Amino acid sequence: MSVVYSFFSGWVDRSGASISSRLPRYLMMLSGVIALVLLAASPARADVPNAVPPKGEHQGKHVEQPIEFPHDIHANVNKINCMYCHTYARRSKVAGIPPTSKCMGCHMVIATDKPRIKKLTEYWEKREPPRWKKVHDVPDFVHFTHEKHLKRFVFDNQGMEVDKVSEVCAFCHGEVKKMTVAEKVKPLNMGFCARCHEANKGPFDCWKCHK
Amino acid sequence: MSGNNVNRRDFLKILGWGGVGVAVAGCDRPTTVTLEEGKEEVVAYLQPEEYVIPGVGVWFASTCQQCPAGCAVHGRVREGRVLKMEGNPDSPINYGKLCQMGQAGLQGHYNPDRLKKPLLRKGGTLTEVSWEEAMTQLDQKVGPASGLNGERFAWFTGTVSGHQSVLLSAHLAAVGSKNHFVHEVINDAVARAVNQDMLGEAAPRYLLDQARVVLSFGADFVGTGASPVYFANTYAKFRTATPRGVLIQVEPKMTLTGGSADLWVAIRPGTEGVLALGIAKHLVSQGVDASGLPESLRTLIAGHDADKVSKITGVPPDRIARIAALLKDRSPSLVLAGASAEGHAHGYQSVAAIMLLNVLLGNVGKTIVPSGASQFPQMEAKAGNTRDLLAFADAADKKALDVVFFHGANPVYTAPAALGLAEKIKSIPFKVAFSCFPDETAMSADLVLPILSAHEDWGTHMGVYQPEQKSISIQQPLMEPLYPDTKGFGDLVLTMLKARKAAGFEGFEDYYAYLKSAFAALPDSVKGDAVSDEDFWGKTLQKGIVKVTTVGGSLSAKAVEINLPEFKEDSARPYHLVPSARLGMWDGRHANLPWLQEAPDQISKVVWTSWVEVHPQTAAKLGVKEGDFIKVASEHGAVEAQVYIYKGVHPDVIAVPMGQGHEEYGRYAKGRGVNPLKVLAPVADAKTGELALYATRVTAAHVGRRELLVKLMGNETQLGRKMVATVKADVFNRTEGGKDVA
Amino acid sequence: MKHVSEKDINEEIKWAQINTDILQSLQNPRKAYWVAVAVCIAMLACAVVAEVYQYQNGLGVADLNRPHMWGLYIATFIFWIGMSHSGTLLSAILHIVHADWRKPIYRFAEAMTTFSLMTAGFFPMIHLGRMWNLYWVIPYVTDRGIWPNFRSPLVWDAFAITTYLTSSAVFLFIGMIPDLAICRDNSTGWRKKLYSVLSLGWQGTDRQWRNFRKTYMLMACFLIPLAVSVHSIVSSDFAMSIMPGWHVTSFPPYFVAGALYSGCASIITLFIILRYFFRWEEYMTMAIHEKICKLTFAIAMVWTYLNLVEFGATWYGHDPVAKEVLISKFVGPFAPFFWAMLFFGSVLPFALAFEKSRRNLPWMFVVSLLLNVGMWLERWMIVGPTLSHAYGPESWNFLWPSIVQWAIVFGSFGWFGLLFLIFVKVVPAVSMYEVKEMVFHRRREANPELAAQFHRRITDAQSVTAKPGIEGA
Amino acid sequence: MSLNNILTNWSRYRKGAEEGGFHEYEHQWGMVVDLNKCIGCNACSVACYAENNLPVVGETRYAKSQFMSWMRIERYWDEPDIEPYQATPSANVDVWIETNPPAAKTDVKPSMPGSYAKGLLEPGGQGFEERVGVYATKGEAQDFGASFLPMMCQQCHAATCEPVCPVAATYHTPDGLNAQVYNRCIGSRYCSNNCPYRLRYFNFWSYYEDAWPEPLHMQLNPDLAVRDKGVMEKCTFCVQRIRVAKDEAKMENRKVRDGEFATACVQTCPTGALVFGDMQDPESKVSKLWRFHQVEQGKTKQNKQNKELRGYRILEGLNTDPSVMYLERVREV
Repeated sequence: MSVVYSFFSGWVDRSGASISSRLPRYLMMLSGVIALVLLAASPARADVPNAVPPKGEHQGKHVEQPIEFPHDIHANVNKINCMYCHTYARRSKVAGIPPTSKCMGCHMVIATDKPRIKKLTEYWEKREPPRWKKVHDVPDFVHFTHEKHLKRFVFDNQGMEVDKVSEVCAFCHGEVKKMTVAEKVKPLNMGFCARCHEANKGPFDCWKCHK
Repeated sequence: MSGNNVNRRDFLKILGWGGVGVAVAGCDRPTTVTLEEGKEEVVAYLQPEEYVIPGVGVWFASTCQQCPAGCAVHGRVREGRVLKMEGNPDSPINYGKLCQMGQAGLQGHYNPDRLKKPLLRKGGTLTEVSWEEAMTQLDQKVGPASGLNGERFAWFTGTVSGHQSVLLSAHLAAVGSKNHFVHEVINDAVARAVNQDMLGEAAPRYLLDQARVVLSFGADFVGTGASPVYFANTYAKFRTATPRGVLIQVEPKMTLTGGSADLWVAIRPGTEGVLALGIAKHLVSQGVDASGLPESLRTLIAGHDADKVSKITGVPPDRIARIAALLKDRSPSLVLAGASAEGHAHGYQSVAAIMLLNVLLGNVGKTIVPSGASQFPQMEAKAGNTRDLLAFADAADKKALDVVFFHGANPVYTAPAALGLAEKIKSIPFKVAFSCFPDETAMSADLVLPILSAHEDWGTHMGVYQPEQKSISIQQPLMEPLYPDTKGFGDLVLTMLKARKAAGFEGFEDYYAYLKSAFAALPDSVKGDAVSDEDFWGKTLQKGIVKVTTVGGSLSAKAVEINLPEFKEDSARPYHLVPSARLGMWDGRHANLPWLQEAPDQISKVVWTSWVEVHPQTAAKLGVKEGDFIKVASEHGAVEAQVYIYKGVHPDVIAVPMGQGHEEYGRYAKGRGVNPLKVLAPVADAKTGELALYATRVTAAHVGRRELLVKLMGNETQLGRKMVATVKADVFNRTEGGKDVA
Repeated sequence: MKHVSEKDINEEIKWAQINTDILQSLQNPRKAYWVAVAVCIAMLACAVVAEVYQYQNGLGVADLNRPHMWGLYIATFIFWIGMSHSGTLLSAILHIVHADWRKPIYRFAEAMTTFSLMTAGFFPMIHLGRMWNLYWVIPYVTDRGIWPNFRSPLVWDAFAITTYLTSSAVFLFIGMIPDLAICRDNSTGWRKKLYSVLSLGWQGTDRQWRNFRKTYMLMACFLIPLAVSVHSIVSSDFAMSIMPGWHVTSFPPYFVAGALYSGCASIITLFIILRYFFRWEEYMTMAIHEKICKLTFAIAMVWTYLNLVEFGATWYGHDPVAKEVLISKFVGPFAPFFWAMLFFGSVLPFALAFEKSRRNLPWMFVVSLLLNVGMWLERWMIVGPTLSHAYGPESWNFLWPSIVQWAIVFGSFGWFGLLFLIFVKVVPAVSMYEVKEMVFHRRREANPELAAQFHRRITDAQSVTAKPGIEGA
Repeated sequence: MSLNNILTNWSRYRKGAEEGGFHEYEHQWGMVVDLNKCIGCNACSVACYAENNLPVVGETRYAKSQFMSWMRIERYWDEPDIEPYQATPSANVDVWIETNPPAAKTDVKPSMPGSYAKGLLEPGGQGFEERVGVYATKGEAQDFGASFLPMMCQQCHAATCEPVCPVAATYHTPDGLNAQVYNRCIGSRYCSNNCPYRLRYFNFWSYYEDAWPEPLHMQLNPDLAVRDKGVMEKCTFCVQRIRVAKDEAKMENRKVRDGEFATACVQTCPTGALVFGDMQDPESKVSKLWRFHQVEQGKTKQNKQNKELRGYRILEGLNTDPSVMYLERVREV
């Protein structure tokens, strides 16, 4: 099997690729030089086995959320697994926002004096969940399922330990553990998906993703 | 699924609009959905159940309220919205299937024209008021303090069953009234009467799948019968049995069932009884034993020789012979009577003559078996009829009513104009409508109370037609109420009962609590393996139905006297009007559902409007082509609609479908098509007092206008394309008989 | 009769005379011209309004429906593509067969080719449901890695038409260079600038002439197969489908014949117009008119023959559905248009067969227009009936095209007219140098020793002066 | 990539056609429609509206035949193509005298010009006479009831719609379905022209703008998109349900079980006339039925051992190779 490095797809297995799939990449080698500059700026390859992280950047903007949720404290400092809160990711196509009860599960006792937690407690006592703003979104004619992607990159992935799941999330969501509220730092457009599917031998049937 | 109501309700809350907005594929223009960060809201649950997963639909059991059949359904709920209806596989009535009306129940629930606030008539016009005002009004007029005379109070409803029915009777008792008018246009009341007299049971079970030949006199059992989905399934069994069952349909206008008949016979309306006797004569002459019958009947039968019958009915002699032969050879057989046989002044006699064939052929006990009663008679369906409509009109005429409560019926629409019901109702001092929609009756009421839709409310139901395994099916909310200012019907009745201090209803804070306790009170025989009441309740909500045991039930065939009148032509009004009912529009209650408006009529394939079915011969006589507007006039009024020409009607018949011609009832129904019921002559069946729907004579005339008749089929024939290929039944029996292929 | 011996062109004519006669067509326009321009713009405006309306509301406003997914847009598209074949026929085909009577009339014919292609090009876009995505039919590199479907005749169309448009435009331009030089030398002001740029510094040197002729011949040879293939490909939009009445083997030649037919008919139209307005009786002589009419008649007969072939093949063929479609053409909802097409296409051409009517120019003008109407109807009769009476009886239907469709079709003629009007005022509509060649040849035939003189002058290297090639230019 | 996909699937189809097997497909969704059971009640059609976000177009647009019912039930008035039991009048004698006895329709005959003769160009443009049809008034069609025909996309394996799409918006999936990718479609409408069944529907308008007034739009199924104007659409065999079922199966590392799910029309059909399943699974109901009726895919003409079996595919002679098998209507005559 011939593994080649491409500016646009990272390390890829050429043996499978056909003319039509190779042609654009060849032609885009021309603009590869410019791409090099971008790549230099892009974060280092995440250490997920049997996976080529997708390339592509997006200048996200900061979103005002009802509560400025600090992902960094939870995921980075306290090393809480992403799937602990976003528990639906492995069971559904949507990762889901954790129910308020889950937050309160800890914050009944932890850091109850902090202003953000006070705000949260208010919501809880009002019995109404906070109305979060959506940050990551794909068009509604696109069918993306977290479930399957986690299966491929985490649960069915040889030598991948579940604690490192944040690395996989980072493929599309960026280094959330370094942010407070999430920001969109990947383009999440078709090219982004297609290149990753190509590099990781994902399905290429249009109807897999389009509905 | 647990019975914890609070959390379940919580789940039924509508989540953030993520994914709800109209997402347009390949949207090149801004739509309601944006990809930009922070533009859409997404809301998590507060404290969800384990089974609740966003993006994954959950199915809840409930009951379809689109027609009296009471099919059990599953509703798919996602992000707090009910998205799709499917049949409940556990139900012995519809075993996981559903008809188009059941599918379209959703559009009743989400209908843009639903009533959102109570309406009170102030100075002649209905104006929105608060619930407080509405309830005080109700209390003043009907409350304990109102000094209302119970005799002068009445409920006017459609078919009711289950605990709803229990509550209603309780309320009537509390008020001290006996006036409960139960009205359905599409009913089998006459047949019930005949069965009661001939077989000793009003609604026996018909074993369609046991019969090898079915002779149906206008019984549209797969269309507008007592339980369309149930009979559709038994029909499939009947067709795939060995030898394959034969269906003969005798009617003046081809119904949906007639469309699938092996032999469809057009008959002159009102002569069904004569044909039945003619067939009987033929059978007897073929050696069928008629000794069981009383002398009078035997002479009556003997008097109907083929030629005479043929002359009266318009059915050629050899066809009568053919029918008789099939009935005799393919035993067991089943003979059914339907609307077109019932709907005449002598309907009872015709149906009796038809049922006589069953007696003669010994079908009673074979294909017609006792149904018996369920162990909860008080919960069984009170089948509607048209006798009550006439009775109500009469009472209103006599000024015998002060207060009327309407629910689930729309008499102002369904009553013939000749009854003058609209005006008579106006004369009633206080009229209250419990309704979801601004239908004609609601709009003519003094107080309109907006109730929850069938998908938001609690309830229990029993279908009018109960198969061998009788069952109560539960109706539970599939969604939190769309509009805060709507209340459950059960809750309202319960409130009134509590106001009346009715015994046994004090403790319950709402209908839900009442139902729950009622289920707890059920005997253990129906509770099955449930360990506790809570557990039973949970299981019930999960399964959606409770199977109950049958008690009693026996049939004893005894003949009744039959005296059919002479068939009379009416030279002034040469044509018979057939107000045909159709699966979909039903009696017009579904005219506000766009899906059903756009679903073509099964036979004529016309959409969105009314049409007049005319035989080509008649059309030639009248000089009309398809699309011509034709005026159909009885002595009580006239309707104008477009002509649809086909041979599925008797040349003497002008058929106009029910369902359209609403004056109110929302944007999809209002001012669309015509309502044939309006022009009916107020003739009643002599014996049962049922309104004779098919007894109206009309004239027809071309009015000169012509428009395109909006319908599906471009060319109505296959042009030899072998789109629908056909084989003979004996080939079918030979190749597939007795084989269960899949 | 005298006109039997009449000449294609009067070889006595002075070359300077030729220049003045032709170049006067570039003089400032008269009122009639501006009126014509206004009319064309008005027509175009209708189309633009209709199109904007359709763009905003969707194709529903065109009263297209389920069986009739295609309508007048496609029909008119084919019509204009067909129109474009005339120029190629005259300039290329007749060029390589050395039919020099074409010389005075091929220039505007070629312009017609280019302009009708420019008109035709609009219709696929107008016809698309989401025209803003038209570029998806072009294979271009994208990181999404999706490509057009190369099996689809519509993609072939895209290639064929763009190729044909470019090459015919180039051909037109190359053929104009010497004349542009003449214009350059005879004009002032902005025209001078314009022509200097366009004429690419043409000096008429021997070398230039030699290269010029080579290029011209090459382009001609390249263009002929292209022209034939283009309409064959357009015909494959139908012939490649499975629909009765479309799935016909004889479609490619049928389409090409129809194309040449409509092309020639419109040449007659424009011939008469130009001859009348620019007083070019000297150049667009009756003799040439005769020839082009005869040619048209011949093509008309070929087209008629191919029609009969199609009917016969269908009638005696074993496809009952195709037969039904044929019957529906004869007696169905489209019957009036179908018979009109047959009359205009097969009967009316006999007016060209008789000298008397041939020589009646006003009458010919009308006839040629009617021939084109017939050809347009032919295209509609290809698209329409098949759709309304195909396999599924359920979908049988007849829907009259809405005003929007008619407006856009109508406007396309305005657009074409506008382009042509501009053309005749910017470029000499008659090729001066070729007319001179023609005259030269005729003179030689008439008067050998005079010819000999000329021959000497041209081939004698010494005497090549600053203004060689064409005297008096 | 889509081009890849088209090419590979095309070659697969070819191979399949020659070797009589589609072994390279993941699945082979197919359907059986038993016209012996079908009563033409329209439940399937409405279920389709509910499941697939089909817009209600309203009367005027319906009149122009711009409606969008992916699942439609066609109804024909023909005497069946078999010898009737007796040539007898039904309505009354004089009707009979003026019309001929029903003739057996054995081979395909071209329709008579008469059907077009009258009224075809009247205001409104619709051929009124033709709609009634000369055929309908010939013979005693109604004696045999109507002929109902549920028509959903036949998911052909030699689909005529696929090769003609300029942008490959419709192509053959590894499931053996004709995919229609809405947001790739540019609306050239060639596919619909080339579909002999006329089962592709075009968004002539932005139906969604007025098809779902508040709060009707809350019923919209989030599992598939709502189509904008200028996009072609058609029955997908409820691909969103297929997708869910396959995802579940994949998560449990198994194949999709037969009867685990069904399309909306099949699930609701009151008589069970419709059967849906994977034809690659030899134990599935569908493949059993196809086997029993000796109908094979990849064939233009079926050569059955038992000619009497009911299975047939509509317009099979066109070699579209549909995945939907119809079982002939049965009549006692």
